[in-house]
Amino acid sequence: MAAGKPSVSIKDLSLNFGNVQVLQALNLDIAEGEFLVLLGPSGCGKSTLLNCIAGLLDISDGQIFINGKNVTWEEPKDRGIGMVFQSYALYPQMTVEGNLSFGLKTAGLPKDEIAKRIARASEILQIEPLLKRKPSALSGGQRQRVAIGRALVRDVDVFLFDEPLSNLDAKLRSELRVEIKRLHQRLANTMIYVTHDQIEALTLADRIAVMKGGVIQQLDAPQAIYNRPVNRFVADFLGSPSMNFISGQLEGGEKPHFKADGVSVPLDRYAFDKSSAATGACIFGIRPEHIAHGEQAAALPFSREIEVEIIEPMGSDMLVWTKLGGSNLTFRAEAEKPLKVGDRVIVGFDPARASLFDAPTGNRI
Amino acid sequence: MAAGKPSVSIKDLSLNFGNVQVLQALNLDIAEGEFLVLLGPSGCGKSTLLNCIAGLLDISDGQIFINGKNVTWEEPKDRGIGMVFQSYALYPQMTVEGNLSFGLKTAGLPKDEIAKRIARASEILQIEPLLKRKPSALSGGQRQRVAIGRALVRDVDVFLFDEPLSNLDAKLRSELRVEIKRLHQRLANTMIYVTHDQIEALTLADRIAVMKGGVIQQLDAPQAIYNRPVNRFVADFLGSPSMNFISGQLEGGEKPHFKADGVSVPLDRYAFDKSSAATGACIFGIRPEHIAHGEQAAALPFSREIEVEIIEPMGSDMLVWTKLGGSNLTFRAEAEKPLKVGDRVIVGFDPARASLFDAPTGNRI
Amino acid sequence: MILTAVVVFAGGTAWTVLYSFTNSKLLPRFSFVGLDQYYRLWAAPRWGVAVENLAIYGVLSLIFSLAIGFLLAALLDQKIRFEDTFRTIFLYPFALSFIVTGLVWQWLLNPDFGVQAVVRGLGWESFTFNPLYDASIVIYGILIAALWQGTGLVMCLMLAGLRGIDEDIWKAARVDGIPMWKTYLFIVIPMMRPVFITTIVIIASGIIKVYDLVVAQTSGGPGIASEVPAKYVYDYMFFAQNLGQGFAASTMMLLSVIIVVVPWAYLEFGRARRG
Amino acid sequence: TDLEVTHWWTSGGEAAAVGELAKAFDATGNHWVDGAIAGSGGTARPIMISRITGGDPMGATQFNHGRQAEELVQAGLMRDLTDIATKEKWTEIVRPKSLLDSCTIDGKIYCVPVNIHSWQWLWLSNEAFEKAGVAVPKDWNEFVAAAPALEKAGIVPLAVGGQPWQASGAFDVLLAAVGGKDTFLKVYQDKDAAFAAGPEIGKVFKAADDARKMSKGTNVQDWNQATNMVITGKAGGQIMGDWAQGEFQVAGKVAGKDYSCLPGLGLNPMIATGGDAFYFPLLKDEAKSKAQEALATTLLDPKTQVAFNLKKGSLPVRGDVDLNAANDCMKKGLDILAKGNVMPWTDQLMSQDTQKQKEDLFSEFFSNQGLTVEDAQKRFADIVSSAD
Amino acid sequence: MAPAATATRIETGPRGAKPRKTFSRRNIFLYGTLIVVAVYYLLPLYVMVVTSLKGMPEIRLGNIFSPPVEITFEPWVKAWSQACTGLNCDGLSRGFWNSVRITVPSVILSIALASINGYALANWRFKGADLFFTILIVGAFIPYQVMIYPIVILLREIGLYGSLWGLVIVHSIFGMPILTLLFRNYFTSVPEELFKAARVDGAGFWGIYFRIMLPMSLPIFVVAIILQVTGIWNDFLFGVVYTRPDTYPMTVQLNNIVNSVQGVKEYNVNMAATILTGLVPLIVYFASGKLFVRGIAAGAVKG
Ligand SMILES: Nc1ncnc2c1ncn2[C@@H]1O[C@H](COP(=O)(O)OP(=O)(O)OP(=O)(O)O)[C@@H](O)[C@H]1O
Ligand SMILES: Nc1ncnc2c1ncn2[C@@H]1O[C@H](COP(=O)(O)OP(=O)(O)OP(=O)(O)O)[C@@H](O)[C@H]1O
Ligand SMILES: [Mg+2]
Ligand SMILES: [Mg+2]
Repeated sequence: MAAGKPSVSIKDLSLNFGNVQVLQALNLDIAEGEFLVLLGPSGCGKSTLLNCIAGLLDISDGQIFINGKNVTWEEPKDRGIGMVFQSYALYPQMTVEGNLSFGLKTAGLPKDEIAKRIARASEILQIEPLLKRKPSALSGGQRQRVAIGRALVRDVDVFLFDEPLSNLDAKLRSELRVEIKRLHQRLANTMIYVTHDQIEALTLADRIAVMKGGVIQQLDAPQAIYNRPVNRFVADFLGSPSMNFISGQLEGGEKPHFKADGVSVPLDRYAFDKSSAATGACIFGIRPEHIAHGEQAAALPFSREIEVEIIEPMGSDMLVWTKLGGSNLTFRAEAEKPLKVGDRVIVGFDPARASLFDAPTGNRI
Repeated sequence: MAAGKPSVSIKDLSLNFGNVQVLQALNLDIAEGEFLVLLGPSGCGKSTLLNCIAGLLDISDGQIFINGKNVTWEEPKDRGIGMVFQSYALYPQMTVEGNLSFGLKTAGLPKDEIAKRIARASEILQIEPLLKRKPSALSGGQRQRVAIGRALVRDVDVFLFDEPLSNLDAKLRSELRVEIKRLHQRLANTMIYVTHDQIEALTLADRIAVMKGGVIQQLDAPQAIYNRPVNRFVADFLGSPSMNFISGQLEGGEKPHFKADGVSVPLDRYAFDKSSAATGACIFGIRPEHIAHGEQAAALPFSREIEVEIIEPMGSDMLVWTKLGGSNLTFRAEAEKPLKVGDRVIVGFDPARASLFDAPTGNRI
Repeated sequence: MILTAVVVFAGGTAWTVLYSFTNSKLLPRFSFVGLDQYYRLWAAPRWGVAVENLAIYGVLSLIFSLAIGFLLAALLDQKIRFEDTFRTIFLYPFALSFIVTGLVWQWLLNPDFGVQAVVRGLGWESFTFNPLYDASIVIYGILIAALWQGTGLVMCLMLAGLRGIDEDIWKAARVDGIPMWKTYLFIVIPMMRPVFITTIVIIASGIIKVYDLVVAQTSGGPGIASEVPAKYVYDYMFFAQNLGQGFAASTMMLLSVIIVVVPWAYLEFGRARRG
Repeated sequence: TDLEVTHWWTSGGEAAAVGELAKAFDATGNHWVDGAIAGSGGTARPIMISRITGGDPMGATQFNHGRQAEELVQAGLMRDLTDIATKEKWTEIVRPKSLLDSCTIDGKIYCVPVNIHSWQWLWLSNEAFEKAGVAVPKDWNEFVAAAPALEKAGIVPLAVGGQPWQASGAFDVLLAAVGGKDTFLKVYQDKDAAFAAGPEIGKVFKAADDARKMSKGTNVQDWNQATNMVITGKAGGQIMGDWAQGEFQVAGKVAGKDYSCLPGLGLNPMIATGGDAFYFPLLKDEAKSKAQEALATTLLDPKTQVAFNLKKGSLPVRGDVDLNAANDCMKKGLDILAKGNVMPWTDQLMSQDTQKQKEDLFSEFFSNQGLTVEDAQKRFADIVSSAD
Repeated sequence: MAPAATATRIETGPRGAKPRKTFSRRNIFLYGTLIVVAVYYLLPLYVMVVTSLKGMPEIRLGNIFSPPVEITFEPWVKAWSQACTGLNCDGLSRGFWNSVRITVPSVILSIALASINGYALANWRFKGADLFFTILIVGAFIPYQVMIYPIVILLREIGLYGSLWGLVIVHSIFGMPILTLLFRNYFTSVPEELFKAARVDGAGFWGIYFRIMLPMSLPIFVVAIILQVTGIWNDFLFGVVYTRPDTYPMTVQLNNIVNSVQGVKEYNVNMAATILTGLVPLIVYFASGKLFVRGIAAGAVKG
């Protein structure tokens, strides 16, 4: 949970483009020094939200506070923010160096301070050899790094990153991830970070806000979101490969059970949200990585023999597709274990690790 | 290795921008119906290579054949290619629909055929509600989907994709990945695909070409590249978290050993490239996921007790940082196992799964 | 067609240069007199004045029309209301005949019944604003009218350029805390470089050819104080019926243009087109 | 037959005058196709020359008589009218004879003069002198003497518009009036540079110096704006050709009562025989050539001459016509003409090139008090020496 | 996070869209400047209109700023339908259709040619393009008058002298340098990726030009139209040199009205005629305003 006083605080923020309602009465408090990751499907309004915080879009309603100051009507430059744009927005006629230094020069910083900051940022981002080039002579990833650099050199309270690493290779990305984390720890400034990369989200975030259609669905620590998603959407959206869902019936009473097409899962170890479990149509969700197979599986509270249908290799391990209770079920297996299509194996899981959702509303039970 | 006759064949391709040599005498044969993934660090020339194949850049030297025809001097439109640009390159004045239909109209397709294809592509890409919008009213991911759609609707022999999914959320990405794979199976056309996402590379590719500085380092099936990287660069580049490297000495003879700072790894199970192992400075590489810990580890040919230094949670599991032979060593552990910083655990691995590189050249031994 | 154009321009230029070495009068005639026409040209006090005027007028008009035109375009680009109206107001002088433009400004600047008279009529007796009848500043009087007529077009060109700039660049600059004027100066203007080049060529070619306005406003007066080279060319070709002299003068003009344009063009177009 | 006639007579009175020509020509069974182009010779001439050299000549075209069309004639593009001229005895009817001389090149006649415009008039505002409390001057010297009084009354003594030809014309008038006809011819006809540098001309320059001092404060460009100053009494007088008369008439002023005119500045009553003439390009079309002849005849027809010149405000080229309708000033002109006090004007004597250089000099002289009389005269002599 | 606290916290200060105050300092400065400048631009027009509504006697009285005591539309009527070109006294109306017939094809032809040239020069580099272009630019600086005679000869040789098409060609040639430059430089600023994408999409030279480049360069087309309509509509020199009396444009009449050296100058008619002549370009200016689209390439590419 957020610690300290809020650094960025958003109240009832709404925004329309014409009659397209993009953000709807959105509330969000971000603590000082917090690292908040915005996650959500494409087009859900993440960039729009960042733009609103930055003051680049005229909001329709609501208020925005930064460091306790109402900045709703402030100019972007007076908000103490730095931003990396999804579209980079580099100044095309300036060299990389010019792009990095321009804001600083304008702010009237001394020359050697500017040089120092640029040196540091370009070292972190590995763009030293490119400093004299213009953006048009850079590759996509190089442009993206310059865009990050432009934000990094600024000494601000709040950083807004819009998918800053999307065009970088995995290696560089993990390096920069570590750098950003380190930077965050050192500077202790607030960061709001949009990403589609779950690893990024989970490793970087203090809290994650999952958005859908302009509304925040869940705002919580990464593990909490991962383990206890508040609704089916969040459960489905996070995790890759994504959670397995099985539709069925919840049978309440003393010994609650989940029933579907020949399967019955005992739920006594499951932590219901409400004190007692209701009865009715529901969806049972279990993450692929929580499904064991082989000997380990047999020992678990629920286990079943199934047939392997598809195998997807994934480098270090493989994804196995099978069926359970009439729905698809996938789980991970180590690449070396000799599983083949058509094999029959025992799979099992601990229902305590599962999530149950009400079928009509999709909310967690 | 490539099966069937080559669909795209590149001979001694070189390209300079002024005095920046971007591609250097590059050779590549892509079989008909093959799915080739280009991997490589940012700025290594992937986009440039695609542009050359498409005929959008004037090459400095070399030849390009598509379907056996020398197209080195052909116009892009005569090469039978479709392309998704890293920078989208949507036509700003046309609606999404116009963007999708432009190529088809140009080709003179009948109206209903065009409508059919657009309907299909927009369904796959989930952009039906956006068909009447202009690109400026789309989010980053939506634009990217339109860019993909523009290539998909075209019925061509060779598809060129330049990081087509980089701005999409994980869920959509995995869906589209499946769609692209399916499309590929159905159309059986050749695909050349640039990505930074390893999962994408490993799940989609028939073969992967790993590039660095305009030169192809290794061209092989995904598992081969993953398990037997030809040099340290490839080993390091692939896999996330990346391979652990330990510098030391190779001691040859009857019973070859790897020695570093108090560690000695027996290499009798290691498959040397050359019949006999040379002696000298070398680097020992082992992937994090090949390192076991706890009870399993003790049984492996090499094991050692170490101290946990850092823990990085990664959703389903966690990354554990420790030290071995004076170098960093990371490995994966399940998130639930109660490992804490400062814990001492036994880790171990099978040297058969390791890779050994010559220290000066970086080549596999 | 474009080839025709090039041939016409190249051919016409060559023809002009060739005949500048003759003493053609009313009709072009091949009777070579060597550099006589040039000696006479540079001996004529009027030509000297004309060249000097062109230099002053050219530099000032270039600077001011760019500055004013850009400023107006920037103002109009602020998502203001009545943009169309303002734009048309700034542009309309461009549609009017030079002759009448000259006449109206001649009136407005006339000390006896123009602006000066009005201001004096308001009680400010010592007010003097008499550019057209003071030889030392007459060229500025012409400049005022020229700017009035020409800046609208510059504004339009600039506006067209501004409209091509991606909004994200503006956003980035706003976040960077770069003041508006600096964004224009250091980001937008460099991005509009091609537009500026176009504009400069258009303005410059207009400057070189400036003729009608001077005729209409001052007839080159007082005396010869506001003469310009194009008028010299015109007067000698058609009033004085001395084609050779006119050609010599226009060759000098072309020569100076070529001296400026050709090296620049090679710098500009000779190097890689993009980047 | 349709015959296209180009000219630059476009203002109200001029057009009406052209209308008379057209009417008379149409009466011969032909048709006058009007091709008017305004803006003085400088605008119209290149157009006409282009047409003629471009192989698309008109049927007839106006030029000032003098040397403007010389080269076209030499290039063989113009029609030789000698036959018609002899047949119709132009040499006898055209008066003064010098007019026809300027149409003659190598003994052949190439043009038909239609009118006489004279430059040498000083127009005076009676009202202005009344206001200044001095009598209306009778000649240039009195005028110069009255100048201080006018100035005191806030009146510009002499209005000289900003266009170069006005200054140059004023000087030529002074030269003819102060120096006399012979001096004028010695300079402009004989092109005697030494004489031009001499004391005789120095006197003229002295007078011109007076003139430029008197003209200070003429803050107008157009000649008619300057005339308007005289009409409204803002200026004492103006040296201008007979066309200025039209302005006074339109303003409803009466000669002798509201304004006075002094031909030859009252010193040397002379009329210069400048004016307009028609030239006929050589045409291939037989019928059109016939029509050209008809036009040539019509132009010199007495009735046409009267009708035309009354409207135009100029003097007819025939002495045998009757101009009762003429006003006071015009009659003065006719008188002088009748006495034979005529002289050729600069158009006839010098090339346009030389005249242009002269214009440059005098427009500078009149506006730039810093240009001394001596320097100006020296430059004048230079021009004369190289004149052709 | 504490939702309850959020709800109860007293929310003060700015909320919602920043109100656009009508009299903010920015607006006062902005509109103030615009209005002041507009007055400067309108002053001469005021003088022209006022003058055109006065009778000649009133004009002779001399105050150019005073509104007309007696408004008369006589000058307008005269300028439009009575003023004489020599003998033809039907005013500007006479040349109006000629002007239209000259302007429309000339504008279309010159802009079409120049935009295609500019496009070819910007996107399809060919050998000698630079030299070619340089000559063209130098051509922009040649005074028109100097070219009159060579062109007369040229037109005579191709047999178009005196015809409307001859004039159209002349206008196109003289419009070429500036317009080509205009288009070329604009097209270079269009993101290159778009051009690439269209080539991959199978569009050829013309396809790309018409479907991609053209719609993306509306503002510059407006500028080109403004330039050409004004230039050609107001052209006098070529119109009169390269046509015959029956095809004279209306500027010849305008010239005849305002440019008479001798005889009476009717300033009111001059002013009316000038305004009348300028009306067509003015209408074009106003009508083309909608084409000044903002952010024309927005969303095209990232980066
Ligand atoms: N116009 C140019 N002039 C000079 N160098 C250029 C130009 N365009 C690209 N480069 C350089 O060429 C190299 C290859 O660029 P390319 O776009 O092919 O990289 P890439 O592999 O696609 O990288 P990324 O993954 O970041 O998109 C880069 O180092 C880039 O800086
Ligand atoms: N100018 C506009 N007019 C209308 N709708 C718009 C406009 N700009 C954006 N939208 C819509 O607003 C929604 C939110 O856009 P936004 O850019 O915030 O998405 P996002 O969450 O950043 O998505 P992505 O991850 O794909 O970048 C999208 O559905 C988009 O189509
Ligand atoms: Mg976005
Ligand atoms: Mg790339």
